[in-house]
Order: sequence, then structure tokens, then C-alpha cells
Amino acid sequence: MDYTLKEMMAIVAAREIRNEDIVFCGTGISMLAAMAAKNINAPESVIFFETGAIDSQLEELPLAVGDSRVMYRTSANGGLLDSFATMQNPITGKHVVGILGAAQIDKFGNLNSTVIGDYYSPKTRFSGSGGGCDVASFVPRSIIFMQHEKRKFVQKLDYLTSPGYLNGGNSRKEAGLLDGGPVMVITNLGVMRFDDTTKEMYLSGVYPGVTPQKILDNMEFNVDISRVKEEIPPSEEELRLLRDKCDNQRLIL
Amino acid sequence: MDYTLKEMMAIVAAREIRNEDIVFCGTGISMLAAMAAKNINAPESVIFFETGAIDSQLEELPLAVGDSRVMYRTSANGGLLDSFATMQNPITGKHVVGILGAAQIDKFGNLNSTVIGDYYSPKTRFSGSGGGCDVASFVPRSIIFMQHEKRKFVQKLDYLTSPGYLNGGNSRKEAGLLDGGPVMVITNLGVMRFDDTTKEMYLSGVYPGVTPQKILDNMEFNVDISRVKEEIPPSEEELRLLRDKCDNQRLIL
Amino acid sequence: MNLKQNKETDLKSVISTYVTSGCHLSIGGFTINRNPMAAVYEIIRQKIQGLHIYAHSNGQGVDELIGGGCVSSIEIAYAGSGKFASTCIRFKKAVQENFIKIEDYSNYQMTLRFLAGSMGVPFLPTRSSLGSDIIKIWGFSPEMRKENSKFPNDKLKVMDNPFDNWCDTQKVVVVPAINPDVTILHVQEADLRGNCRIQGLSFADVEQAKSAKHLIITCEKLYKGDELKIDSDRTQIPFIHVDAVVHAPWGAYPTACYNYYDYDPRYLKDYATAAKDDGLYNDYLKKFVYDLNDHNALLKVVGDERLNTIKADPRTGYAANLDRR
Amino acid sequence: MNLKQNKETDLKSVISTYVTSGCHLSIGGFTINRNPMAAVYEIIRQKIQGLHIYAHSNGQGVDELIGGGCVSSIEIAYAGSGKFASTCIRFKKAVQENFIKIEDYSNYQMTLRFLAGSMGVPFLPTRSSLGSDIIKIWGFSPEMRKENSKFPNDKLKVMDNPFDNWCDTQKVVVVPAINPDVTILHVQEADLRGNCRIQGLSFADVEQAKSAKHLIITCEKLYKGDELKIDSDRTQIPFIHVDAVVHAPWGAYPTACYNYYDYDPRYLKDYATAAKDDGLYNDYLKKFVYDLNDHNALLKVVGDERLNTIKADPRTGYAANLDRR
Repeated sequence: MDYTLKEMMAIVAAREIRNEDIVFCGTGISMLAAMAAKNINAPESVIFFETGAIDSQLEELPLAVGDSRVMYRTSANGGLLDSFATMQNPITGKHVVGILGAAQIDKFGNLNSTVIGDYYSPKTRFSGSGGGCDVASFVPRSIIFMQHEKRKFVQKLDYLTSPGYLNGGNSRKEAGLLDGGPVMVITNLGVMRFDDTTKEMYLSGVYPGVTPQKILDNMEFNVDISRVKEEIPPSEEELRLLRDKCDNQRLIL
Repeated sequence: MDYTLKEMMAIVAAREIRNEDIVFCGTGISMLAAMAAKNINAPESVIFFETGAIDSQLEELPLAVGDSRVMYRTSANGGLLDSFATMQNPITGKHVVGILGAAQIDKFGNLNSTVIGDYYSPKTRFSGSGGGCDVASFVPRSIIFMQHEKRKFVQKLDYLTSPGYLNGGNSRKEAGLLDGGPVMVITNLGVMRFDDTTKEMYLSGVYPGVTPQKILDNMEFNVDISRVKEEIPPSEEELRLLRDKCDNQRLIL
Repeated sequence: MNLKQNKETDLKSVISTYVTSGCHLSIGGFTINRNPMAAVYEIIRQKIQGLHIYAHSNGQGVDELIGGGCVSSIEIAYAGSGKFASTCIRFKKAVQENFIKIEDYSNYQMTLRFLAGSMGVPFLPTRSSLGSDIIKIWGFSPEMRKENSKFPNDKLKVMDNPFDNWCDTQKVVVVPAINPDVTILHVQEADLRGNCRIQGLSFADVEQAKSAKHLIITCEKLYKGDELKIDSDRTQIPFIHVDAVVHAPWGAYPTACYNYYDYDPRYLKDYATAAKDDGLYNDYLKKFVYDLNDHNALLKVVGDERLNTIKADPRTGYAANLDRR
Repeated sequence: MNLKQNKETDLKSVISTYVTSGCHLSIGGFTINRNPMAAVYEIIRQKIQGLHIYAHSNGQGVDELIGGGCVSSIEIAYAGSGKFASTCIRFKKAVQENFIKIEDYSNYQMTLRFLAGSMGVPFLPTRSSLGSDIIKIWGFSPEMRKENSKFPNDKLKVMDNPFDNWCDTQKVVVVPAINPDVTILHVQEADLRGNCRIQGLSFADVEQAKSAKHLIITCEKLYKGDELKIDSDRTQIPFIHVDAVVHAPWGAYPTACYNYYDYDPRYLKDYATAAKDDGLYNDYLKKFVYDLNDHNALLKVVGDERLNTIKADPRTGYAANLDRR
């Protein structure tokens, strides 16, 4: 069965989503992963967007979280205050899974989506936090999508936009954040997870044909590779549902 | 022309309301005063209720600020958060006139609507603040309706529910409240206002046939009576509009 | 909260499941409008005791809960039922006779407290009550607060504006968040998953809903399908906050429900008369609550003829020209 | 705000009256939806400079204001236009080349700041950004802040929870209120007094509206009578907040307006291409803004045929099957 990397990544993320999860997603592959979960393995999961749309009926793939397509047949059309309160709320917040991306990530899952270089005179300016920092601050579990490149998996972020495990160990809690943080990083080469105690990133999965060494070669920092397994490729059924139900206009895939 | 005391009181309050005022009112005579202003001298004034109704079309007199009659043909049906924010908001709040009542008042226009006697074992328990304390805290001008009785115009409140000028002078501002406070107290005998500097209550108007002494006899504390004038009774036109347009079911009048 | 597709249940079981002795409860509505009365009467009927109530101005419902002996403590801004009882009568009696502990706030403060709970922050600031006895006098002692982890250690606090004099503000009052164990609302429309629409004013219902650990909805109209997903701009409470949905037509009676029915002036007047006298009140409780099996039985006692007089006029949403004297 | 019965005016005069050089401005909408583009183009056309912008994720509108040379400083959470520009291109260039001063917040923080302004409190708390560089790194120096009374002295502050560990919270971030000199929104429906209805998501428009010292509304449909007082549950912004109303059909074009039209993928793509090159961008500005008299002229340049392709399908509210590749 042929599949693309994007399909692999979307399916790996989707498998992490369970019924009773409320899934915060952005655009692009994160939205695709949330739709895949709902259409494949977690039909009762609920998709919501920072713009305030809950449980949208996504007949077409939105090109932005502010796209009118997220407003169609929602359970409620609120606003930004509603969506972020849902994540910070102690009752609903516990059920939220966030899907995030960034320009840089460090070994504790902290993210940079603001600048490369000096903040006051940046080499490259990115979009900024948006809701990313909010999600990363509030939710108990987040899934991060990254391209696996040395300049993206860095020793030290140029700017810490969205908190992961900060300096590892207990430091997230010491900063005043609630328990939670990133559970996995999904890249074009494999899957990283975080050690329960040290909160350091380790390699948990590689895609068929990728060696752990190739992954290490594409990161500025080292990670433990002793726990690695091969990720199971998307099944025929998963692929069919992903292609037909989630992106039949082929806007992302 | 015959008129009742209630009609006199409602008209005196209505005359204080101007176009470009947003009038916060409760039930009973305060609602009647607001409706009278709108129907007589300040057609562009806007009535609103703490329950969140703005600019209600009052075809019938509501018996509570939660009455469905306040929800009909409003400009917006919001909630409590909206209404109090409108008063605390630095832009809209400046235009709000509050109409209040209470069980006790002191010479600085502070109000008690909570208890008579000791708070922990009260002789009489009243409804409590409701939005009264909020309005009194936020708005630049408030109008207070009272029955003129010794036990109601007291040296010392049993409980200070809603701040007027606190201890007079600059003390309202020192407590952290914005400028503003009560502008008049309308009773069944006359009208009290507050000195610009001391913020102490003085007698500004008596109804025809009422002597200043009678007013003093009905208060625990003394007020300056040197500035008193006779209040102008309601005109024929004022009465007609009040009776026909504001309470044709005679629920208050 | 739960994400079930079908949360429909019946009032008896939902009350016995969620509204347990000692639980911290808030109910929706305002004075004589949209109180969840069917649920209130069921709580009284089940003789649940020791409730702690969070209220802003939930008049009639709170007074009946107090009168029914269900309440041991209350945080409240206002207890009144409009013209029918400028101070709620059983409330007044209970406070004067020290049957219930009371803590006073303002309406805005109580609403902000629910909002804080729904936002997941420990407090919110306001300027309301600076200089007043709402700040100085605490109904619940610091000891009582310290003993019970369900209460914050402080009623409220005054603090300096951390941003100097920003917004011309030197001081603010901060009020602590509320997350009730249970909130019960009566709404006009809901579906099986729990999406809710309130017509007319929403009072503080949305904040009470979203701050609650468990949320029970009673509704006039229950949709079995996805009808409410059409025109969902109107939906104030999405299903993710809801635990249980009960179809309860006339569920706010004898308080009003905009676009469905008005308050019943005769019931509220008779209630006020009974409430003033312990003997009459016991008769009231027996006849209108204990001896009846459910809310439908109450509606039968009242009778269709009377209910017809309070049905909402479709143009105005209330019963125009109703005799309310 | 004002309480006038008729606030209708035209875009040219309303922009020149309220949007003055150096003023603090916020615009409604989100990324590629419901940005008040007719107003944005008019601001560029009038060559207003030195604006300070408060933005959460107001993508396209903010990028065009920056590209038009109108902006000297900005407080913002996100500058992106969805698939068309994952980072807004003129924004990126302006920041990298130090043409504008920038202060970074998160979307929730910016929204809370508008909410604080609308509530009349100097700050609101959140847990968002603890431990991050949003707290540590300030774009505007303390000196710059102290010099200008229109800025609070601090970007934000971390403080201990005044209620001990209430809500399992030890620390919060407090963010300072915003009261923009002017907010401009584009809404689906308004009336002459300024009552406004937004269809679909409201983003942070309501908070931006109510926090503003002056509020300008552009709308698709302008009601001359009291039609909006019927079914007023749908009205999010009552007229008391509004200064001026402008009838501007297609006023959000080329961004989307739910139930009216979709974004124009071709315009946004061509814009992105032009934005990458200063020469092309100058041509873009000349052809699509400076040389045109008003928004209608822009619509004519685009042409009915293309506008027809983005008209909203009445069932979904967007242009189903629009070519968006």
C-alpha cells in the first residue's frame, strides 16, 4: 500500500486521539489529523478551533482557523474568549488535546514560533504565538508536528513562545503551569516522546526505512534512542478514510 | 391639577434625566421615573436593566428587572456581565445615571439594603445589594428614592451596602472609587442634594405644603435647609404622559 | 461534562445522582424568571439537606429551597421576587432566625465569580464595593473558611492596581472563583447531546453553566436530532459542558420562561401569603410539593385553565394583559 | 459612543474624522475573515501614518496597513493569512527591517486585554505564558512605556494568587487593559443607530468594540428602521457603543464575510506574490488602492464575474467548491 509522509504523520497523530478528547487544532496537517481521528478511531472526539467554533461540520477543509468553513453547523459559534476559556477551564480543559507546530523545538518540547535571531533585530520573523502559547500553557496533552531538520531541533530556542516542559523535571509546575505538556512530536522521520521523570525528549518511533542515526543526524541535540520501535504504517482502511473523508479536495495531502 | 406623591416623585426624578443619559433602573418607582423621562423630557435617553436588557420597549410595566417584559424589543438581550460592564466601562459608564432605593441612608448618601441590627443576628434582613452596590460604585450620577422617616435617614447605617460619598469630602476617591456618587435623594416630602465640597446632604426642595421643619423632624441627622426651594409640581402634560404612557395598567401609580 | 451523544434522563434520577447532601449548588434564572423550578421542587421532594447555594438574584427558586429546609449556607447578592416579595420571605426568616449562614456579595461580584470559575482563573477584579461593608464584614469566619477546602480562605481582597494608575485605577477588589459541584438551568431549547439555547436574557446562566463541575439542563423543547446545529449562532452553551438533559415542559413554572409562558401571579401571591406563616407554609409544602409525584402533578393541580392565562403571546414573549395586581 | 438615532455616514469622512495620525487603532476579524477591508484601504488611501495597532490575529487587514506605510508600532499575537501567507509578508519584512516596533502577546492575552478595557478594569489574569519569553522579553522598553501615557508601564506582570492556592493556582500573569482610540469592525447587519449583528464566529470583535473610545461599523446590510429590535437576542453589540455606521457591501473583500461571500483566493494569492517584492508591491498599491476612489472602484476592477465565484452558498455560508488551490 502506497502512502505519503503526510499521510503517515496525520495517521500517527490521529491514533493518539481518543473518544472523549476535545481536540484543539490549527490549519494544515493538524486539522487533517483531528479530522482523521474523528473519521477513523475516535468518532466521539470533538474538534474545536481557537476562533470559537466547536464541533464544526467540515465539509471542506478550512485554509485558516478563521475560514468560514469552520463556522458551518457547529455546536456553537463563539469567539476567542470562549475557546481559550474552554482550555483553561478546570473541567473541560482536562479533556483537551492540543495540536501544535513551530519553527524550533528544544529537547523539553518548548516551541519557538516568533523569531530566528535576536528578538529586536530578527533574522527571520514568524507569525508569533497566536493561540499556541495559550494552548501549550493550558492543556494536559499536546501533539507537536515538526519537520526534522537540525535548525529546527535546537539546543537553545531563539525565543520561547510556547512552554513545553521548560527546563525539564518539575520546572513546568514550578513556573506556575498546571500538569500537562507535550506528549509526542511527530516529524517526517519518526516520533519523539518525553521521559516521565526527566521530561527529556526520546526517540519512540521511526518510520519504515528510517534509521535512528538518520534522526540523530537531523537534530542539534542528542536523544535517547534505546526505546525506539518502528511505527506501524497507515492501514488501507485508514488511508481510504483519510483521503475520502478528510481531504477529498486534496488541499493538504 | 391633582397629583399623587408618587407622581410628584417620579416627575422630579425624570426631570433630572437628560438626553444622552443611559438610565439604570430597578423596579417600581425607579422604572416609572426612567419611563417618564423617556416619554416626557429626554426621549433619547436609554433605559437599561442589570439583567442585561438595553432599550426595552416597555408596553407593560415589569414587576421585576427579570420580568420577561424587559426582554421585548430590546436593542440587545445580554446578561449581567454586559450590564455591569456597561457601567464600569470608562466610555459608556460616564453616561449612566443610576436610580436606587434602600432601607437606610446617611448624610453622605451611603445606602443600606442588607440588614437592620447586627449582621450576624439581624433584627430585619432585607434583600441585599443586588446590583445596588455595583451601580453606586460605578456610575457618575445616581438618584435615590427614599421614604422620609427617622429610622431611614440615620446617623449611622447598620450596614453600608452601597457607597455614596463614604465619609464625605474626598473619601470616595480615597477608597479607590471613581468620581461620581448620588446627586439627589427624592422622598415623599422633598428633595435632598449634596454639597459640592463637603459632600454632605442638604435640603434643596420641598413639595408644596411641606415645611423644612417637617423634613428635619423626619430625619435622625440635621441637614442645611438654607438652600431650599419649593419643587415645581407636575404639569398637566407631564401627568398625562406619565399616566397614559408609563403605567396605564396602574401597577405602581 | 461528558461528550456522550445522548444525555437524556429523568429528573428524579438526575437529582438523586448529582444533588447530594452538602453539595455546592447554583441554579439559573433571575428573581421570577426561568428558575429551574421542576428541579427545585424535586430537590425539596427528595428532602436533600445541607446544600450550599451560590446565588446572584435567583429569587423564587432559592427561597423555595430554603423554605424546603434544603439549604444550610448561601453566598448571595439579592433575595427578592419582584413585586411579590421585595425580600424573599423564607430567606428573610431563615437569616433572621439563624437557620442558614450567609455571605453577602453584589450581583456583579457573584457573576464575576462564576465567570472566573468558567475561565479557569482563581479570581477576577472589579471596582465594585470599595469602601462598603461587603468588604469589611464577612459572614463566613476565616476559621470556617480555613477548615473547609471548598471555600477560599478569603471572602474577597482589596489590592493595589499592579499597573500603577493604569485606567485611572488605584485599587481593585478581587473576588474568588466559584466552581459549583452542580449547576441546574432551565432553558427554552436543548438537544440530546446538551446544546442549549436561551431565549431573551441569559442573566448569568452561561457563566454558571461553564463554571460547574456538573451541569444539569431542563428544557421546554428537546430536539432528538441535529436541528440545533443549524443556525448555531444562537446556541450559548455547547454540549461539551453538559452532563444531563431532562425534558421538562413548564419546568420554570411558576416563574416565567420567555416566549413560552409568564410567571403565575396567583401562585406567587399565594406562595408569599403562605411563606409568612410556618403553619401555612407546611400546608403549602405538603400540598404543592411532598404530596405530588412530580412537576406534571403540580401542573395538574394548577390546571390547564390557569396555565392558559399565562401562556406567552407570540408577539411579545409574555402574557400580555395578564392580571398581575 | 453616542446615542444618536442616525449614525450613518460615509467612509471617507469617518476615517478622516476618527483615524488620525498616531492614533491607537484595532480592527475586527481574524486572518482572512471579516477584516474591515474597505476601511483599511481608505486609511491607506488617505496616507494616514504613525498608527499604533492592537491586534490578535487580524491577518490580511493588518498586513495591508503595514504595507501601506500606516503603522509605526503594533501589539500583536499572530500575523498570518492562513494558507496564503503563513507569516504575513509585509509584516515580516517590516519587523525584520525594523520599520515597526513590535510587542508580542498570545491571542488569549490580547483578547483578555480588550475584555479588560470593555469591563473597565485595569487588568485581567490568566495562566497563559508562564515560563515563556512572552513574559521575559519586552518589545517596548520600560523607558518608551514611561514616556508615553497611552501605554501601561509594564507589558504584563506575574503575581502570586491573592487567594493562596485557590483553583490549584500559585501564580497568574496579569495583562493590562486596552482602550483603543478607535475600533473598526465589519459586520453582516447593522441599523442606523448602530445595533450590530455578527453572523458566524464573532472572534474578539465584541470585546474590541466595547473597549474602544470610538467605534466605527461598516456593514453588508444597513436597516433604516427598527427591524433589528425584533429577535434582538442575535444582536451582540448594542448601539450605545457605536459612533458611526457606514453601509459598505463587500466591505470585507478580499477577506470572507460569512453568509455573504468567501475570501477571494486569487486576490490573496496575487497579493502574496506582490508583497514579496517592493517594486511589485508599489504597483499593487497604486493599482488597487491609490488609483481607485473607493471600495466600489476596487470591486469594479475585480469584476462581477469573479465576485460571483465567491458569493456564499446559502446552505453553508461560504462558496462551496471554490477553487482554492
